[in-house]
Amino acid sequence: MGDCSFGITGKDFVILASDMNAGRGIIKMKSDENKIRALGPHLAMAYGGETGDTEQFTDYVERNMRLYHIRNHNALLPPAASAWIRRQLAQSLRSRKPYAVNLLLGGFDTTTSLPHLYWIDYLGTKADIPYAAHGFGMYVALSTMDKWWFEGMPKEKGVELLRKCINEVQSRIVVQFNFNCILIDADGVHQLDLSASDPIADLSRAPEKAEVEVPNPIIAAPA
Amino acid sequence: MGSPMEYNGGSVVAMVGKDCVAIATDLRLGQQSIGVAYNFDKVVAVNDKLYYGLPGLATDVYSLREHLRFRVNMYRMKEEREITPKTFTHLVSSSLYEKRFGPWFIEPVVAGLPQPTELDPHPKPFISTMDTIGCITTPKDFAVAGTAADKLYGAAEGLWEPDLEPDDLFETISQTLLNAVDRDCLSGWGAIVHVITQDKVVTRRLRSRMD
Amino acid sequence: MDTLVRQLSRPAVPVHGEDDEAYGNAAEWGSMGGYGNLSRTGAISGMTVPRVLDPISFLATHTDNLSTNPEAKIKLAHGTTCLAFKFRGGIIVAVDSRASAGSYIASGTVKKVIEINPYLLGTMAGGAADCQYWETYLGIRCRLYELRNKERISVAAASKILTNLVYQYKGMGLSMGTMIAGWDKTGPALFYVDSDGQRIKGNLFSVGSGSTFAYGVLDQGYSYDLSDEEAQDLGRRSIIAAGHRDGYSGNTCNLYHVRENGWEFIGNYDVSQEWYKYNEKEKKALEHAGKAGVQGGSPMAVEA
Amino acid sequence: MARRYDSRTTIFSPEGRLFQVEYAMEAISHAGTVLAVLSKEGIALAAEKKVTGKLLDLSLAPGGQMGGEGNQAWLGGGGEKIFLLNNNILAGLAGITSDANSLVNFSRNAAQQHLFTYDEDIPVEMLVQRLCDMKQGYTQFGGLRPFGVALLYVGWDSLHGFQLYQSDPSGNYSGWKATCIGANHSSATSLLKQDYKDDLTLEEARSLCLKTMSKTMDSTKLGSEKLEFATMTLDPKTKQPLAKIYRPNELDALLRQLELGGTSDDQVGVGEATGGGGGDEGNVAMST
Amino acid sequence: MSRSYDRALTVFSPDGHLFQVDYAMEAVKRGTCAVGVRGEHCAVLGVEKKSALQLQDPRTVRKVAMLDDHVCIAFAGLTADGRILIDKARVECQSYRLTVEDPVSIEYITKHVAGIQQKYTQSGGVRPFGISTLIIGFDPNDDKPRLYTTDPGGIYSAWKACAIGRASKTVREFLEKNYTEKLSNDEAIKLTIKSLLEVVQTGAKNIEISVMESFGVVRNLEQSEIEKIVAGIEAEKEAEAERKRQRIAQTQAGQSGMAMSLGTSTPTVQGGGGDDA
Repeated sequence: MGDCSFGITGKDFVILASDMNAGRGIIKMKSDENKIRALGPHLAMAYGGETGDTEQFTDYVERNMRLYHIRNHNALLPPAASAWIRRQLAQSLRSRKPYAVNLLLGGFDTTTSLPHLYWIDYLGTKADIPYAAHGFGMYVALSTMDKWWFEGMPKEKGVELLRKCINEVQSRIVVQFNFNCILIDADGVHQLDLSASDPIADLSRAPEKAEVEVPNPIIAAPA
Repeated sequence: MGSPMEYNGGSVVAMVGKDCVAIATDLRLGQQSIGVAYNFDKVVAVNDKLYYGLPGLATDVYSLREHLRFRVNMYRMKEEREITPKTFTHLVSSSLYEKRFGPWFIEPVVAGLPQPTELDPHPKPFISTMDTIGCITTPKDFAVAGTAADKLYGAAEGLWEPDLEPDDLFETISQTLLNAVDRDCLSGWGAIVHVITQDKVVTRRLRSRMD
Repeated sequence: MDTLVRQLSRPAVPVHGEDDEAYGNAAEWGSMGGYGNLSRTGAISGMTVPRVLDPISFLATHTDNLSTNPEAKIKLAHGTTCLAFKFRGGIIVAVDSRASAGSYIASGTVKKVIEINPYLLGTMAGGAADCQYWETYLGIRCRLYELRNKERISVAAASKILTNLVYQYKGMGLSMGTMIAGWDKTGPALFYVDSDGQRIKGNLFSVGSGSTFAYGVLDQGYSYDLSDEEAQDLGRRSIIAAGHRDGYSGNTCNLYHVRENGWEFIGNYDVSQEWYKYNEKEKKALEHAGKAGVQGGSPMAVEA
Repeated sequence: MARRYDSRTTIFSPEGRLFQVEYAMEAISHAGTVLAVLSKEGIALAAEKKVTGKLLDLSLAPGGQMGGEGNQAWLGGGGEKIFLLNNNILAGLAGITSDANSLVNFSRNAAQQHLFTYDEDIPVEMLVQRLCDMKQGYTQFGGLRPFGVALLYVGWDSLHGFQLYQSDPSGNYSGWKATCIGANHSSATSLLKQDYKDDLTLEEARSLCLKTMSKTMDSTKLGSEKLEFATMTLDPKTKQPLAKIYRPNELDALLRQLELGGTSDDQVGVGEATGGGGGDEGNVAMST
Repeated sequence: MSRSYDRALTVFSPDGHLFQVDYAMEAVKRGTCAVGVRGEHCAVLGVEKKSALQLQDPRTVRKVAMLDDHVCIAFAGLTADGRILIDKARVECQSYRLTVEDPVSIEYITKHVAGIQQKYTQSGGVRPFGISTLIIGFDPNDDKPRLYTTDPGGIYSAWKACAIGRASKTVREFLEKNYTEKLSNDEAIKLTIKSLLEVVQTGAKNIEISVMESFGVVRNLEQSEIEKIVAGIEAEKEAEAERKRQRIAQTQAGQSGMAMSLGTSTPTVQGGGGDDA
């Protein structure tokens, strides 16, 4: 699969990055396709895999997460969301037409203030790990993260590590990638502009130019 | 893709001692040759007298574990008592056979101490293992499964002896697992050992090879 | 009749019948000939090739060259990580030592650096026998070259010889991805040669199933101006990284440093032990640099 | 005329009322009182057992070996009025016992379904809602009568911490700080209103709960043969919810401590203090 | 007797009435009052909230619910029925998005809700939903606020302003008198509160207001905001009453000895206002 995505957790955030290629076979039809979907105010996933399956599955997940949120006034917390998504894939695996979708699920648990990252593949395998990669990223950048990731990273270091990983993919993988990147923290899902010299500073400045569509928080009864 | 039984790697071993049982697992979760996580505990507690391990395809490990948890919880609520190792083995077995024509890619290993009862004040420690569709074997010495199964057989055959005390059993099962997974590309990356006795469970994390 | 067909449809390799074997034409004399059982093309005359019309496709069905054909009788273990890079202080060559057969770790103490001569190192990836045989043979050829030309063979020439040798057998299931590192009149030189006949000159290579992981550390830590210690450490760290992530690499790391007066064996390091050491040291250093408070146990933390 | 509309549950009366539902609520107001008090540190839940006969063998009845903490609470089972629905949720029921059993089964199943799908304990309100949706169905679909049960749910989840809910046969539910269902609920509620403070400790909540109970119940002295009691707290070590259904001897000890009575062991022959206590063989408890 | 399972409960009476539907409407009338008002650029929902009992957890008292990012619903009638119906509508909203990507239009979801309600007036063995709903929202890519109601019979209709539940007739009449086109947001909110005050004697603490200002932009008014508006309304009424008193006094002075009945009535919150004008 010609995808590549990364996930990095830090002290109080999780970063997701995904390549932006879309196409058929050897043809690249688009190099600015967003392959990260916000699933809630503090939850998003970077996905890749069989074209068609990816969109269908992601829509399905997104709508179900939204339904849960609207029905129960609270969005699913990342651990529960990961369990649900994993089960969908595991069930689909033994169906007539399985979804071939790999994903990284990143989220921020507002009840514990902890970031979460889940590596989930099309079989329904789930790994709860502090940093992860899918596709080409698995091959060349896992070791990069092994070496430079550390517990309780601040945001700047997280971005620095992501840049290392992207640099590694761009220099070692034959396919040319552009990357789309988000960061989730206590305030929600933010777009990260990696072309900026200091994406973290931009974060606080312009959160509204998010390329990912964040569902509106639903109104709650006044306390 | 190769065999589903070897896709994610991982191994489990259980051993019988004197009034105690032990069960141990490695912690690797791989995607074929690539290691993905080293916190993948394949052994789960049903209660403080009964543990089971599920080596095999990781997606099925999760699914089966959740399925069994559901069944055991319902059993506990309806019966108002804990499930016995033997009953649990049959529960696992029938759960596996339910998928006879599209099996879970898992070979479970069960280890537990039955509660003493009036009729049987000194029950024997219990271990069992199954194939992917639920054929039960209840060995008197040790049970192994996973990608390092053949290596585990060799090591266990050489190290195990009857009536080991809890501490010796811990040593034996640890050495068996560590030495076996050191010869297996797809298992390793840390290990956890549980030694179950009537009054407590001792759980230790082993420092093992990380390559 | 047979001979006629054989000559007409002659594959790239001279095909010897069993009869010919005993007699290898020892007296043949050509630009390169006359050395032992060498043929004019550089192929070895004792080497038998299946006596079928098309040995290439015949072998393809019996040799699991790319680990894609589980039915094949001849299986080649591919689990390996080798790397080599040039820097200011010469060339670092580092390899792991695991040999696997399927998922079984057949050996953890394989020497994957072949000391061709005091100035040349070759690394082993792919079929162990292929690498061992052809690189040893390369050693013979280099020594002969030295005797004849009264000077050390250049790394370029040595690697070219190897390429030519294996190219003769292209498609027949040879499997090797090797790096030839050495020092000659031009200074340090590094070549990558594989069984497809590809030969590339370069500054930094990594080969084998774990190579991608090695690259991940190597690329991000590499600079031409590294000190000797830094370079050795980078080589070692990269092998540890690969040994950690790749199931088919690991056990120990053998580290060599090639300098002007030949190579030096730096040491043999246990991958697992080094991993624990690095992990502790690096994470601490990074945390310190990041000035971030650490709370709670990481899910990846390993207790003693 | 009115009988035309109250015999079948799923029919509106001309005034737009559902008589069967109202009658079901009526049934509950005769049932044993159930009362709960919420505090920041946990919730106390007490339920009255109506003692009617003397020869019933409680050791064989469900809950005969009742009581326990955490996982033990499952094994001991509930009593007749207080049940564990999930690790993080306890319920006290007032109304028809057989209906209550069926609701307990339903909610336990629903909680396990949630655990199965989401790998987390079901949030308290969601379970309440799940159950109430079912109850509502029994007021709308033909041939069914409403459940003659009202419930108090006490539970904990990571979203809203400790919570206390009440639901009635119509399928309505609401959240409370302290509330009461069953006989004398209105007088109990006004007592609670007087004495409840927002910053209660668990200790105070327990005492408020039992004291109000003692004032509400007809009998002068409380004892484990007339009362069931449970708390929901957080395990100080794991910070996970910890349900505790009091064993008869534990409850008696607590009552004595609060000077609200407390049957001593020899009086009812509760038996040895270990192993969850024996049955109260001298008494018969039947909830209505 | 067993036949009663599969027999429709809602059947025509000889004079053509569906009694169960009529009676369900009675249930609605027993419910709390809800008001919807469409301004020029906003839609407002106001509901009467039973005063939260002292020991009740206010979080669990919800009268206005979201169906989707851009659809709000309020209902009057049996609360449990409302919860079920809302849940069905929420599933449809997400399901619709999943199949056609677009969000539902307000009319579509109203029609869907009404359709469910209708089904329960005709299917075997079920009673109708004992609720009426008010649905507000904005259609995707549109800036026109929408307001619909549905009733237990499954009838739906679009409104400029409408009320359901307890004393809805009074409130509707009030709205008919006081509604003007092109209400600004503040005016619409004020009108909503004013009309609710027709039935809610206890003032701001029993009123809940939700305003949707554009697609997906919803907010609940804080209690303090409502209080301020209520205070404003009271002040106006007071002023109005004062003027009236003066007028009456003048009249009295002018026509001394006559029309004492008017003079004695002290204006109350409910009775006052422009009604008499």
